[in-house]
Amino acid sequence: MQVDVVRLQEMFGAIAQAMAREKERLCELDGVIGDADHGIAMELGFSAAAKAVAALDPATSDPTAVFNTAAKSFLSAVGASSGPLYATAFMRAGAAVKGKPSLTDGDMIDAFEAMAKGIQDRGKAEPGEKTMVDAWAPAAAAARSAQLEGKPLVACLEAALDAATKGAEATKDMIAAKGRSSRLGDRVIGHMDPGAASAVVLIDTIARSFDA
Amino acid sequence: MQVDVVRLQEMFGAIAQAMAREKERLCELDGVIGDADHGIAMELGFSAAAKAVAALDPATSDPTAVFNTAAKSFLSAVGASSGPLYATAFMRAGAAVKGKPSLTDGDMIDAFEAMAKGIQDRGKAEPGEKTMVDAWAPAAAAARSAQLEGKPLVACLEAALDAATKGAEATKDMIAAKGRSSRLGDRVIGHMDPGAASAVVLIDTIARSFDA
Amino acid sequence: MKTKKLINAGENAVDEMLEGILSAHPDHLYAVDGMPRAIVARHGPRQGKVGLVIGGGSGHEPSFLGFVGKGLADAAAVGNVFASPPPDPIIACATAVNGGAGVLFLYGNYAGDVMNFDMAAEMLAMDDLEVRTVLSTDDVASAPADQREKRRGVAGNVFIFKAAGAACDLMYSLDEVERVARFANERTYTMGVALSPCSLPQTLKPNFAIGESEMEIGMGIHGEPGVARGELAPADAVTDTLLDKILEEMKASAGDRVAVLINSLGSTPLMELYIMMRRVKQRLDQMGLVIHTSLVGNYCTSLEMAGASITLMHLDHELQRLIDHPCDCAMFRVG
Amino acid sequence: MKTKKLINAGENAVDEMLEGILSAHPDHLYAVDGMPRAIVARHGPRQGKVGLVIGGGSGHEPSFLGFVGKGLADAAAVGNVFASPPPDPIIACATAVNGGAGVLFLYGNYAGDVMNFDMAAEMLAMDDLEVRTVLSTDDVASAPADQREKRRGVAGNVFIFKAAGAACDLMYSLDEVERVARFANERTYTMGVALSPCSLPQTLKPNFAIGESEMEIGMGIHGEPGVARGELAPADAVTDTLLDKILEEMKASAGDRVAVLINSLGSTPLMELYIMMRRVKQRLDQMGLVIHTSLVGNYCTSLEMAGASITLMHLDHELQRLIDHPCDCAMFRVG
Ligand SMILES: Nc1ncnc2c1ncn2[C@@H]1O[C@H](COP(=O)(O)OP(=O)(O)O)[C@@H](O)[C@H]1O
Ligand SMILES: Nc1ncnc2c1ncn2[C@@H]1O[C@H](COP(=O)(O)OP(=O)(O)O)[C@@H](O)[C@H]1O
Ligand SMILES: [Mg+2]
Ligand SMILES: [Mg+2]
Ligand SMILES: [Mg+2]
Ligand SMILES: [Mg+2]
Repeated sequence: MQVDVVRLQEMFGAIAQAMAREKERLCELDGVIGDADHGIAMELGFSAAAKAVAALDPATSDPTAVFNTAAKSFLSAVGASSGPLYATAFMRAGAAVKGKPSLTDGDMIDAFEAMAKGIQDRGKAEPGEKTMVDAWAPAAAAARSAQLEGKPLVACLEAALDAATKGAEATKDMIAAKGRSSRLGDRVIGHMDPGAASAVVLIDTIARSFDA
Repeated sequence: MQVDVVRLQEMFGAIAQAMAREKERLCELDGVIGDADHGIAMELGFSAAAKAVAALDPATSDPTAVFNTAAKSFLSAVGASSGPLYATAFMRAGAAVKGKPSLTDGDMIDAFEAMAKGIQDRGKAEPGEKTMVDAWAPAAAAARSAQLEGKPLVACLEAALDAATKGAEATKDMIAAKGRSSRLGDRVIGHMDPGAASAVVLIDTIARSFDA
Repeated sequence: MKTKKLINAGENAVDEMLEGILSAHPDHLYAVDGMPRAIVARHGPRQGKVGLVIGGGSGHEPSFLGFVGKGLADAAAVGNVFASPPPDPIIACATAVNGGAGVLFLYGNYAGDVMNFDMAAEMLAMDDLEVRTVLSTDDVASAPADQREKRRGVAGNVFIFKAAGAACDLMYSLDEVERVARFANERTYTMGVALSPCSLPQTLKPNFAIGESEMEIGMGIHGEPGVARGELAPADAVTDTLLDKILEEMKASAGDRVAVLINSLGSTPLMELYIMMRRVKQRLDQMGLVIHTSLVGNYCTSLEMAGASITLMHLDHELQRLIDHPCDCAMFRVG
Repeated sequence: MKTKKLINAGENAVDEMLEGILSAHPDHLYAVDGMPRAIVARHGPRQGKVGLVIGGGSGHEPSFLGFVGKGLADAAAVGNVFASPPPDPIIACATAVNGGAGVLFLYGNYAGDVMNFDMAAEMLAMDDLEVRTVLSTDDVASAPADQREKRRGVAGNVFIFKAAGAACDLMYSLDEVERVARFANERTYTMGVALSPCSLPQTLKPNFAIGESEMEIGMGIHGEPGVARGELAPADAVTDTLLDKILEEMKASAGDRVAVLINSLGSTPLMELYIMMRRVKQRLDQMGLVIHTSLVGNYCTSLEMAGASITLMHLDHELQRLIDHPCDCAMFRVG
């Protein structure tokens, strides 16, 4: 599969729609252990990103431009924790595919892995600290190993989704060490991290967006 | 019947108890058309009055001293609308029976009438303006005419109670012209004036307190 | 279900609050000896100056005692929650601030306050202390324009007190202070909206009931019902409703200056007040009116009631000068 | 059931609020051209002076932009409700207040704020603007004493900002301003209690659930759960619980001076705050501590949340001087 600018534009559009659908649930999750706004941030960020990305001319833009535009518009619209985390993710994705007019399956996995790495660099969270890293880190690893096994993009992303879902589920049993919920001790046990939950939504939407 | 200082002390004690019992209902009535505190004011005022009056030595005090003490302590504890109205009522009652060591039925009716007059002088309300005057004015008139018919004190007070009850009931149909509810126009229709309602409680308790 | 409050016994709330106020502001305020409900400015009252005594029920903080200080009121008599103070503390205030030039009683027009302040004035007259009384009647929702004298005094008090206090500080005579106070009141217009009730500390029960999506236009600061109840509207629409009525009465012309107060009734946060302020500015700009000064925040509250009021004072040169005159109170400062 | 608010569209609430703030306080504040979320003091920033930039999410008004003005912060970057501002307005603030002596970023310790301010600092470093960062961590309920660096910054910000802003105004060097800010933070202790939630303008739903007669001790200013939930207690008992923890850490001796802040989280009225103030005074008197200054009111709120926090700053000669130093902000003044 070759992923071009138009497909990436569609992908950001699909993510924005998914976040709008999931906004309430993400706010509720954040209400339990944080400040109840994670759904607002994700919806706001991705609707800004989708809009900015859609305004790019596919004839004169490359995938890096799409990712950089998404990074900047997401960050400016949101701030919060999600802003720098996803902005860094997209900037890294853009850097990973620099100079390419369209992306192969391998390029896409490079970009995906760069996103996970960017989130971890920016937030300095390790797996097990009850953050979105607990979805992103296993997802990136699963996508990479599926790709090394020679699987096509969609299968790789499905493996990533599966790993992210398990990772997000596992945050229920964790005590938080980063972010707003890190001061709650064992009062957070039993509750899923909202950032991990939104990562699942995001990866799910990416996977579906190439499933056609 | 001769009403002496001890009986007046008992009367104020009984009124304080009655207001404590009726506090909630009076607050609720005031909540509908005023500021929801009339029960608080009446309870506070009469408990202060009963306490101050009880501290008087019956051997060295006369009924006027009882009424004056009640006036001052009620006023200091309460302020509000009820404070000046009832303080003036008691001062006038005290003045009406000045110099008498104990009170005949006629003296008591004089005192009762002076109270109603005092309330009207202080508040400058006319009957029909949806205030406590709508209970007090007919009550005083009924007590006086029963007394002129030669009825004993308790019968006079029962006639007063009957008139006060009807007067209070009639406030439901009135538009208010004095007090907090006077700006509500016809939105107060259907609701009894709290000051009229507490006047009924007071007159009822006075009547009962001599019914033995 | 009882309203949650950080209080001890409800019946002690007012006195404990006053203790706390004196603890926090010992340089600004003291209570008259043996009369804890008579709160006097440490600086301000002086020989030859008209004494300004304000007051009313508690529960409206920072009204009224927050406006006691040099350049504003000289003393405040403090009542129970939503209840006029009795004559005793009023008399104590007047006596404490008497500088030989007379005393002005300036307070909101409520039957209870009028009766208690009048009783106090009658008793002071027996001691040859000259007392004048001016009632504030700025709440345009509380009676028709042709019955202005029946209207309630609400948040506009802040500007009316301010003008009168400045006049006192500038050593105006009692006649002149009275004239200024009446004029300031005439030029001040307030209207409010309430969204949810408050609870008295003694009952911990909401003082009125209102539907889940309703607002009450023109509600008084003690929860007295207003002029109309309707579905909650957007902030701009609510602001327009309040402003329309105020502007209709104010009859200002382009170029005129106004002082603006956007007041929270208690729990409505600054975010909402400033959203209203934005709309007020748009509307006044359209009319060519100049905002000379603006106050936004908690000035005349009803405990934790939700809602807000808008006040405009229509300035002339004199009022402008008096509003700008410095004052230094525990809870309010200018200059 | 939706929480009633006087707003227009929820997603416009912050920008409309800012418009209202600039309408009300044009003499104090302006927004950087094309960057409405970067709010700068009209007076204050100047050549040779360290620039002080504060900021954080909205919904805490008068924090943070109410503390922008001569003698205090030079600028505030404004985020969405309960969300850190992105780097853009932070960069715009820093650029606007740069007087050639460096810039201090001073804000509460939250992951989101740290990431956004750090990104801004990295970008500014590329332009050779020297930026230092100090995080406030005054909330004693949010981590054990040996992990002070993990604690949140809450209402104590007011004193910490005040000290740092005064140091800037006194033309301290960047090194010295940083030292003062760190020291002010070390000496400032806050703990709060929440009684009821608030609702974000975009959702109009309570941000947490709490029982009808419960309180949450140590809750954060975004509704982050605290250290313990229990039955609501009388004000004196609640005050004691908060103070005990603060005093245990503060280690003050008789004769020491403190600055006191009793802060409302939003809808808790002055009456309740002053009742708490009374108890604070009793307790500090017992220990022989001297209240040098006290602030009581809405300083760091969470929209209309009910509850309050107590802050003590343990003064020394330098902090005392800095706290007393004059400042003139739109929503806060000293001197
Ligand atoms: N340091 C971090 N590293 C990775 N993820 C983090 C970090 N801090 C917070 N997060 C994530 O951010 C989510 C919260 O995001 P959001 O609610 O949008 O921001 P805020 O905390 O500013 O309100 C958390 O659930 C967590 O997954
Ligand atoms: N001018 C007046 N004359 C007679 N009664 C009055 C007058 N004003 C008010 N009242 C009475 O006072 C009652 C309210 O008393 P209360 O609630 O104790 O005082 P407040 O109005 O100060 O809250 C009203 O119901 C009415 O009966
Ligand atoms: Mg959040
Ligand atoms: Mg009443
Ligand atoms: Mg009352
Ligand atoms: Mg947030």
